[in-house]
Amino acid sequence: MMEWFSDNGLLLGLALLDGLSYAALVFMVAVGLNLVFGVLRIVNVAHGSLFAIGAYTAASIGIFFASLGLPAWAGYIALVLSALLVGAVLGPLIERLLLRRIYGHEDVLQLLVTFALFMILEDVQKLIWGVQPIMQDAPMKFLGTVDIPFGEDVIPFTAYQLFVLPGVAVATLAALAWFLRRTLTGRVIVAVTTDKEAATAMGIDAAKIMLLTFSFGAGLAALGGALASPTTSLVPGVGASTIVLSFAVVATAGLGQIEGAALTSLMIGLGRSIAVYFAPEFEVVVPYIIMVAVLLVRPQGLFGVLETRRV
Amino acid sequence: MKRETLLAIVGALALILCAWAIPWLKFVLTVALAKGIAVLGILLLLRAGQVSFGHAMFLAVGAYTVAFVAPSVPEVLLLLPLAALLATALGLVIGLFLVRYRDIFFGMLNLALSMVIYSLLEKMYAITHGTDGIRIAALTFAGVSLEREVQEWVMFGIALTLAIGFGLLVRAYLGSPMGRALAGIKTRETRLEFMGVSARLVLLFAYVLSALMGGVGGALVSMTTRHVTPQLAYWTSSGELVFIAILGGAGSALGPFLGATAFELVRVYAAAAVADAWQMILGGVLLLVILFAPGGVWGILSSKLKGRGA
Amino acid sequence: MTEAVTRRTAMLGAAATSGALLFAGGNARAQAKPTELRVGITTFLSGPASVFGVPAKQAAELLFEEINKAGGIGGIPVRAFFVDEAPGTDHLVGEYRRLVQNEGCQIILASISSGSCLACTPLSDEMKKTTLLWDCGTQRIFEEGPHPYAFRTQGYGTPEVLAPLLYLLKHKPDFRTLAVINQDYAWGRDSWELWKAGMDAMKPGVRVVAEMFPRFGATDYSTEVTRLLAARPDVILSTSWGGDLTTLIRQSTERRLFERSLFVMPIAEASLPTLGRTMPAGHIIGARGDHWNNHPSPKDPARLKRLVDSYRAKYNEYPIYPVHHMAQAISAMQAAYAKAIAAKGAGGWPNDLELSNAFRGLTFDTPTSTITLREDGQGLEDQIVGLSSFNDKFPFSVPKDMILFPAAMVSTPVGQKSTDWLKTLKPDFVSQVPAPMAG
Amino acid sequence: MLELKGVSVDIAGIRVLRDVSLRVPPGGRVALIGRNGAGKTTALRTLMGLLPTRAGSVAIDGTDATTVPAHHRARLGIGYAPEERRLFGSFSVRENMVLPAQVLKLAAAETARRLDAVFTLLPELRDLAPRRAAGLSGGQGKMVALGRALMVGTRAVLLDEPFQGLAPVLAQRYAEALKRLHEALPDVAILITESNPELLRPLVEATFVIERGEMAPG
Amino acid sequence: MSTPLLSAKGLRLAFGGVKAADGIDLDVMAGEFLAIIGPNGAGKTTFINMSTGYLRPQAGRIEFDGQPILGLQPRAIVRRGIGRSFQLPQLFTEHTVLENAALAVASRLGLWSPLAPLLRPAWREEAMDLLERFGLQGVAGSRADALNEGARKLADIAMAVALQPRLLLMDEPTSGVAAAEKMQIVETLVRVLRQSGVTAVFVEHDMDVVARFADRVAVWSQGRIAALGPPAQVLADPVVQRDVIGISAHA
Repeated sequence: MMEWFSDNGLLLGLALLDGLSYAALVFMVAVGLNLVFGVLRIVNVAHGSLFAIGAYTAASIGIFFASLGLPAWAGYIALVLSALLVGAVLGPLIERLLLRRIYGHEDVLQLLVTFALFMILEDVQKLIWGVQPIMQDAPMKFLGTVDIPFGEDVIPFTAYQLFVLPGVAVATLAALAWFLRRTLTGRVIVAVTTDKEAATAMGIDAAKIMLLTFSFGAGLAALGGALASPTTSLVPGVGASTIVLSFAVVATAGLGQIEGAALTSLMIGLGRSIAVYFAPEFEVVVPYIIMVAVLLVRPQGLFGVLETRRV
Repeated sequence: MKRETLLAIVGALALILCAWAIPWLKFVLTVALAKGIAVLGILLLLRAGQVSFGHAMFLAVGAYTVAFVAPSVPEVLLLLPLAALLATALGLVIGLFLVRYRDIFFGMLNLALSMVIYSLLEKMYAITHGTDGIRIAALTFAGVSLEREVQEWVMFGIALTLAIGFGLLVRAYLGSPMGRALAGIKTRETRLEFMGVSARLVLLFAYVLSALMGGVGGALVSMTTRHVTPQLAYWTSSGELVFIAILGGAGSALGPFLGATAFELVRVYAAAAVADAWQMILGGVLLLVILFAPGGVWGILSSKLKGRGA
Repeated sequence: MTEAVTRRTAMLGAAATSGALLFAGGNARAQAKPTELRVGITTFLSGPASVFGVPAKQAAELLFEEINKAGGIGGIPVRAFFVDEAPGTDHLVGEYRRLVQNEGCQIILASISSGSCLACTPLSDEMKKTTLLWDCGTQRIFEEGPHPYAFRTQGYGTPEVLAPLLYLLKHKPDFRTLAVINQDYAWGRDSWELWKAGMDAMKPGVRVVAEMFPRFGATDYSTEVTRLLAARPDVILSTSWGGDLTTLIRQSTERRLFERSLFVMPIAEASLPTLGRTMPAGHIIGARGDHWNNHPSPKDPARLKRLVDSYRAKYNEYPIYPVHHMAQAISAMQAAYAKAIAAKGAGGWPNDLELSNAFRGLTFDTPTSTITLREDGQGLEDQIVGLSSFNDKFPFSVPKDMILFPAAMVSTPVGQKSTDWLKTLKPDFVSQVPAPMAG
Repeated sequence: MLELKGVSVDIAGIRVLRDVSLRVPPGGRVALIGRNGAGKTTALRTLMGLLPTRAGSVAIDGTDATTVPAHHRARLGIGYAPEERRLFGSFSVRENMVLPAQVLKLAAAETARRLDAVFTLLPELRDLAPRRAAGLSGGQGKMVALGRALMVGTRAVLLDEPFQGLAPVLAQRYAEALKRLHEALPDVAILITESNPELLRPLVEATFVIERGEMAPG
Repeated sequence: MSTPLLSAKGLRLAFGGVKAADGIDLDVMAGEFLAIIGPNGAGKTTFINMSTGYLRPQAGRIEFDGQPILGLQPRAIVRRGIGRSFQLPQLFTEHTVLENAALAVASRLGLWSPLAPLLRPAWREEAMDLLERFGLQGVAGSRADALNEGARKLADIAMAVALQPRLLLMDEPTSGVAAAEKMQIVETLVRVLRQSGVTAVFVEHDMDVVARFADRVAVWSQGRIAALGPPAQVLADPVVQRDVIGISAHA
């Protein structure tokens, strides 16, 4: 055991760094999904599409900015702008036109409505952005790389991956926790989550809160996509693979649990990168194994509250 | 009940007629019937209020059983029961764990396990040929190797027979004490326990039965398409099965077959009409059905028949 | 564009077809000249592989338009029926049947993915329908059994991997360690198996320090890049393509992996326009053929220029190799029909058997060279490999120091399996590699 | 103060209220009696705007409020304590009570004043204030729900079956609190539902009886 | 008297700081009707939940007919002959009342037959017979969620009785029932139970019901049994009157 560590300890350290940035990206997508599920009780399959659209929009805006001759740091504005756009336009549109009609329906119908939306958005995306990979990595390049010592060697990591991704994730987590616990709007969201009708009776406009939450969740998905966009090239289908992963996070975390989503993302991120180093065959199944293992021990998810059945 | 029987007979005849008149539709309809059998399993679980968002894994197990065993035993009449047996065994193992969970956890765990199976099929390249999948050579039926045209008819016939058989089985099951208890899980699970009945066991039985039908459906699909790929187990395939269940309507054992036929036809014609936006059309159809005809095709047909009868 | 098919017309069409079949007795019937030549084309129109599929579809539309403007094939117009490969094989084999039995397609151009090809080719045997494998690369097709109605109008995995390997052995003969990072699917696995067989035969003792097969369609390679940075291999092989490859290259460039190791990327060509100036120079790149934009001595420079220019004019992007592969399949189709019609005499029209016979041994021109279809159906396409570099003419990387590998040299002989043949290669095989092309 | 005029309501396509009329005068104490399923809760939810009417009108303070959205009714000074106490379990008792005042954007001083008034009326809530609502017993929960309703209910409070499931001793205490409430705040109208008419007789001035969704002679 | 049918000794269970059971000792004799009264939160339902395996006490033991039943699953306890009804009736809301009853019959006679219909003649007959005894034959074809509260309570108890228990634990069988119907429901109930020879324990808030129908009364207070005895004696106890019944405003 000790021998294994002295042989592989340094590699393990690198794996941790990689895992952290991956976890950050996973968290950014999963947290929005989790929030939406908490308030609307809808598993939004189209969340992956919102992620993809956020990424594409960010890249398009970034490319547009670059064509205007704006400096490289403007790329960051593009990222935020994309999240705002998706959150403020697409989110309300979907909630108003579609989701609002099916609140309170059977779970399976709600799930399928978003599945249908997912199918539609996949094609819409293709019609708008085409099929050739789109890349806009100015924000990543702008910050350059950081050399991490590795024995006698050094390993360059991008500063974007090392600082921006985990930084934004941690900031999002902290801001969300603060928002939900300390602000009135946050507490109102929690109230609607707990009991929509009781909340309405005390003067809360539940419909508005649901619209707000969904748009916010959509914005978070888009922000996740926007953050991922500088490191990757965008092709059709990026949404489909993202969404299953975030499902796993949500179920493992405990429904509606923000901190749970953070911890689960961390477990998945680290688990995956360790797998890539030492057992690459298992890389893809790591998130699901973690999920099954967690639910075996805690059937309500990591941070989930066991709902007691009244008799 | 009468309406259902009538509709079933008319439907079966219509299928045979279509398959005879339009040769290539025979293939599509065989696949539809096969998927319908698998969707019957989804229907069972829906009756218990549970959505399996990973049921395609049983389809894949059935299909890959055929793919692996066919080179040594290319006999339809042996492969079908074998596929059913293995899917049932997997259903039992997974089910023992899964029936402890409800609602979203049940759905997501099914999804996770199907993704594990998908990943294994994709990763174990040496055995499964990864995403390329495995080609299944021509099979024999009762020891006789058949011409392509005859083989297609035989597969269609088997699928239709099994569809009717499983349809009747599921109908009887849903009306039986176990089936009614299954529906009780949706509304009042605690009562089951206090009647001295293990709700988990009731659900497990349904789950295993649904796995069996998934396996049979998968085996039929593979024998018809004669090529299997891990895509069969991907989450979107599972989503399709749930889609079909709702499209057909969960009100009757006929629903899955109505749904599967409608689904395959819409998909095929949408793909023919707009090859690069067929997904959008399918999504649109799904939305329309949920928003305006939540009873699915069965709901529309049965209310029409009722209106006519009255 | 295909027209919307209503259910009724489909039914009528099918009824008519099946009726005709009953009377005419299938394949051997005398074939009347149809009013149009219907061509079924399967390609990726959605999903990650649509980066290849859509340009190919665009190429087919462009070329069919040109052909019809020039009077069609054998005097009748051609019409394409496109089918999306993305929904999966079970759907595709149904679509293949629809194309043949319902749409009445007389020839099928099948498939990008190996899985699709492996599923469609046996169907071509059963349905006796001539099928051109226009883009898939798997060596298994013709090495595992005969397919009398199937022809591949381009090269395949073995030459496409062997040529870059030979280029590497010539360019950097002293490398000692190698890592591979391929997509986890058939092509990624098969190409590595081919490479490894060839490398072990011609340069034994190379140490493989990492074998990585990230998920197909992966969006993040930072972990893999870290591992490659730590392992410091002399050479990194990647046969990845599409979004996967551009992501890998970008993440690797940013973290200076390209400065530590020499990359060999046998199908980099399709990603180069997307990468633009960010593609590092001096690495080995291939194009699954010889159709580079800066081919120094194409056989028909005017035709190459016309294809590139009209494609650019219509779609506002440079053609990538799937465009050329589609063009090759269409060229082959034109040549075979011409040959078959000539054999029948005036007014005749070939039936399925006669059409497929016309393809066997066919030689047809491409803008850059000629391709001959061997007796097993495999086409012999030359391979050009070079080092990535930049010039003023293109806004993206193009090869320099190009070596043209004649198809016959790098293709497995008929009747042998590629991995077995590659194992028989000797280190001195490298000495047969031609000198770089001038220009 | 509150009035239903010929109101009909459907739930899931089934008519649950038929031509129901009911009047609560300002400061009045009114009981709505009926067995389970008769439509009591539906009547209250209709008054709160939580269900749409099919026919008839709802008036608050003499003006038509049929189409006033549910969340605006709290603003009109109407508090509501649903049958199941439906507290926000993750909040403390104090937070449960303060939230409606915050939602109405009341000034901090006004919120504090109301809270204090409620504590004076229901002294046991003062001790419960820091406890998490999820941990309360049934009787305590009902008290908190009443207190929460009173935080916004400056004109009227609607109490849905407050005595349901309460042991006699607790029911007694709850009834006393209601008496104190009426004495301290005589302007606040009270509408209580109950299945047992005997229980409320000493507390109310008027009684309406509802049977199968229709008003019956009380 | 003979040996007790149900015997609980030293049951203890606390949720957080709240002691729901703080040393409960209780013997239920065969054939008797035992009423449990006490304020909300005193632990009455907890006692039923512990006796039926839904909750597990932290200390103590429970014997049924001389056999320990602690640690058994609820369904195993049901099989041994302890039935229960619920404060909120637990019916299969999407099934008809007849199906509900038939399912209960089936669960006694053979649920695990996946092909024969639930409403086979013998079972249908027994279920109808059961409903008739409870006066529910008129609503046999209605969906369970369409019943009024009184009928629901009866149906709930009928399902427990269908299992032919020797001991029936009823949690507030009359709560939520309109006052006018209350006595009638209890009378029906008592008649059926007496006919079937079922021993009954029931939680009840209505002292009239307790006084009329209970053989013995157990008074619960803060997880303990404060008093136990014949109704006339217990209900007259001034301490019980003050703490449990209250100064009656509505008796």
